[in-house]
Amino acid sequence: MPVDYLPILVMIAIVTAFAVIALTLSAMTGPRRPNPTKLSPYESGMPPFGSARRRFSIKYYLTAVLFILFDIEIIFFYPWAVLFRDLGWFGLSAMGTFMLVLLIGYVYVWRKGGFEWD
Amino acid sequence: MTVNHYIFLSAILFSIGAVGVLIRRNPLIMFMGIELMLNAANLAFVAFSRQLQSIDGQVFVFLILAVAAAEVAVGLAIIVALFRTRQTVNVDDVNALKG
Amino acid sequence: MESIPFYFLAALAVLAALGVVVMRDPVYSALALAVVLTALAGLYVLLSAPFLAAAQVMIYAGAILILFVFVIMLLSPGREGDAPRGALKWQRPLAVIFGGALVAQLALVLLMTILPTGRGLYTPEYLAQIGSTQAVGAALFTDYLLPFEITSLLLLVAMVGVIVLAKKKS
Amino acid sequence: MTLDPIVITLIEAVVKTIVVIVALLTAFAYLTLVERYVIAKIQSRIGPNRVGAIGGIALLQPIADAIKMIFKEDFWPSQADKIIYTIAPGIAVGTALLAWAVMPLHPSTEIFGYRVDFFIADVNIGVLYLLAIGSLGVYGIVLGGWGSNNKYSMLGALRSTAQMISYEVSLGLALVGVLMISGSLSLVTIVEKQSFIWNVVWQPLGFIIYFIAAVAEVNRLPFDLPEAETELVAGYQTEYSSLKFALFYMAEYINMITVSAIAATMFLGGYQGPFGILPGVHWLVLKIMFFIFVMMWMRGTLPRFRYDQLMRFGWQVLLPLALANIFITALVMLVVGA
Repeated sequence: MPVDYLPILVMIAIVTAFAVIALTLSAMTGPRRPNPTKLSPYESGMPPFGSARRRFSIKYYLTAVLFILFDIEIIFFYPWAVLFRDLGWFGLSAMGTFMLVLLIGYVYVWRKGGFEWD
Repeated sequence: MTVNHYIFLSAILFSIGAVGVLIRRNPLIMFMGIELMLNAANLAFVAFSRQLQSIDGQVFVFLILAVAAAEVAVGLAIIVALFRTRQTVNVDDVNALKG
Repeated sequence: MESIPFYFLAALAVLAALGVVVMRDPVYSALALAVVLTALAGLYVLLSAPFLAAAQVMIYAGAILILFVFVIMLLSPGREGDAPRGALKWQRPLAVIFGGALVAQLALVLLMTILPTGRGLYTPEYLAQIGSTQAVGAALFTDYLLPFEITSLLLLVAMVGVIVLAKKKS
Repeated sequence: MTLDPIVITLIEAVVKTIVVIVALLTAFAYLTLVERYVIAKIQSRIGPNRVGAIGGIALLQPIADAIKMIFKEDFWPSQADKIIYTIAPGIAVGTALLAWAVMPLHPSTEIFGYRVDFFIADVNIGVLYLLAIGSLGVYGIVLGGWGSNNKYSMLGALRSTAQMISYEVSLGLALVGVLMISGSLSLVTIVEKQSFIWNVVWQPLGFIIYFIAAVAEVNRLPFDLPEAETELVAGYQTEYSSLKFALFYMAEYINMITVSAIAATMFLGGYQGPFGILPGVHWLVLKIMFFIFVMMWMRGTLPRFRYDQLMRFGWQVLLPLALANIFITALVMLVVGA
């Protein structure tokens, strides 16, 4: 029932208010003495060079993609798990087939070095 | 709230997504516009699922989520590959296939 | 009691959707899209589909959009260039007119048709009783078994495709 | 005069939320102190013993820390994206707190003829709700790193995100075994079903996988690569100061409490005592404290993983193990059930 979720909405409102108050309080209290050195990006005392928004390794992207594909797998597992007692052997074989196909992909990614960080 | 409210909201979101695809030149944002359209369709599915008192609409949305994930994974891979060879992400500069 | 959350979430979704389209910086667009997706999840809860709401937040906002953010950071495209050139000059105003026409047309169709009311098994009360996860699962493993199995093939193809595209030595 | 049931629900929700948030913030404040003592003991030091010390224990230290944090200078680095830089800590702490909306804390009881439930909401997608909120937690970190526009922050945020999403897969799969046994996603139902035997008895492997993934998920040693101070200074928090820094810190500790509470709820019977003895919130707190102590102990004794080892461990060891656990559970359930 949607009413069951009303308390969560209330909690979202209160938590948002808490975050906003904390961030405003933080901006209002305390001294404010900026100077160029303080405001420059911290680079262990060296003068900062270049932008931090440089392109980075494609490995991070690859990890995120693999995460999405396996996340889908998790979301398929959940309804299966709660129904498992009713589905029985049929459920196991249905999910087994699903997993077997994905396992081919998993092995492929492994063999192609998709999990390696060198 | 009748189903019409939800469908109308879905129509508005769909149109915003479509306009986004047409007016932006950054393929990432165009892609986000497509996602917006996809989600608008999902909302319509769920609304009709309640209206028709049938679970099929919800199952459809569930499967669409999986399809969307696969689509985004490959689509973004193409954008990344494109950027690596062309050093640009402005779609107007990507016209190698133009006749 | 459904109307207050509905109008709130609907307004949030539309405003954030406009944000996706008009923001200059792709990171802000992605954030706005996250808000749209979360608002839609809230609407799914209102429509007695909490399982989809959770799946939506988990997969869309928590995974797909993170990938978008990663790609934005990977490419650092920054703000996008000038308005379209040449033949595409009229595209923007035309697109906005087209969008307005699309909404008007859909609204007209909605006003002219009377949508059927179902007499199916899955009323909101029944869904709340058995749980929407169980309901979706039951349908998925009976009527929709074939699409379910085919989804694994789709994911396999996506995995292979991504590795092939990303691993290419330039 | 009778109140509308919706209004009663609203008032109840407001009261419970405020109680839970205050409890979590207090727990966070004192955990920082406890952690300093535990680490000090492991390293044969004394630990904080100045502020409001009673018997060598500085009871007022967390309050002093809080006052210090509030009155520190709060600045925006010149290169930072001001808006994203500011909202990132808010998102981090918000998502950390929201997980507690579905946590069952105590059995429902009658007080003055009025039924009181000791959870904010009992929804029939509870476990998925936790995962969904957990997956949003990544935003705080990734936006913090991006918004700071600092090389250390950026790299720390990326590493952190990649690590968290890698272990989220095993984390989600480790819980599937419990769901198969309970047949429900509602946390209240899952806890109630453990009144005699805890799930850990049937799911020892799932429990271990969950705990390892959870430690990685909250970026604690030996998985604290994102802020490996020798390489990345303070990771995504490098540019943060004042209360914004405190909010990130708060989010980290609350996440620690949350994953411990989930472990206790899913595997160790939540508020249930052993063999149904005196169920109540004290059992839940004890179990949470146990897990947190183990995490502190690990921080004091274990060396840090290398990043490639960490990622490989998540994908090539933990993930296959989690999948194997599901299929073993399925087979055992079918064979025993038949």
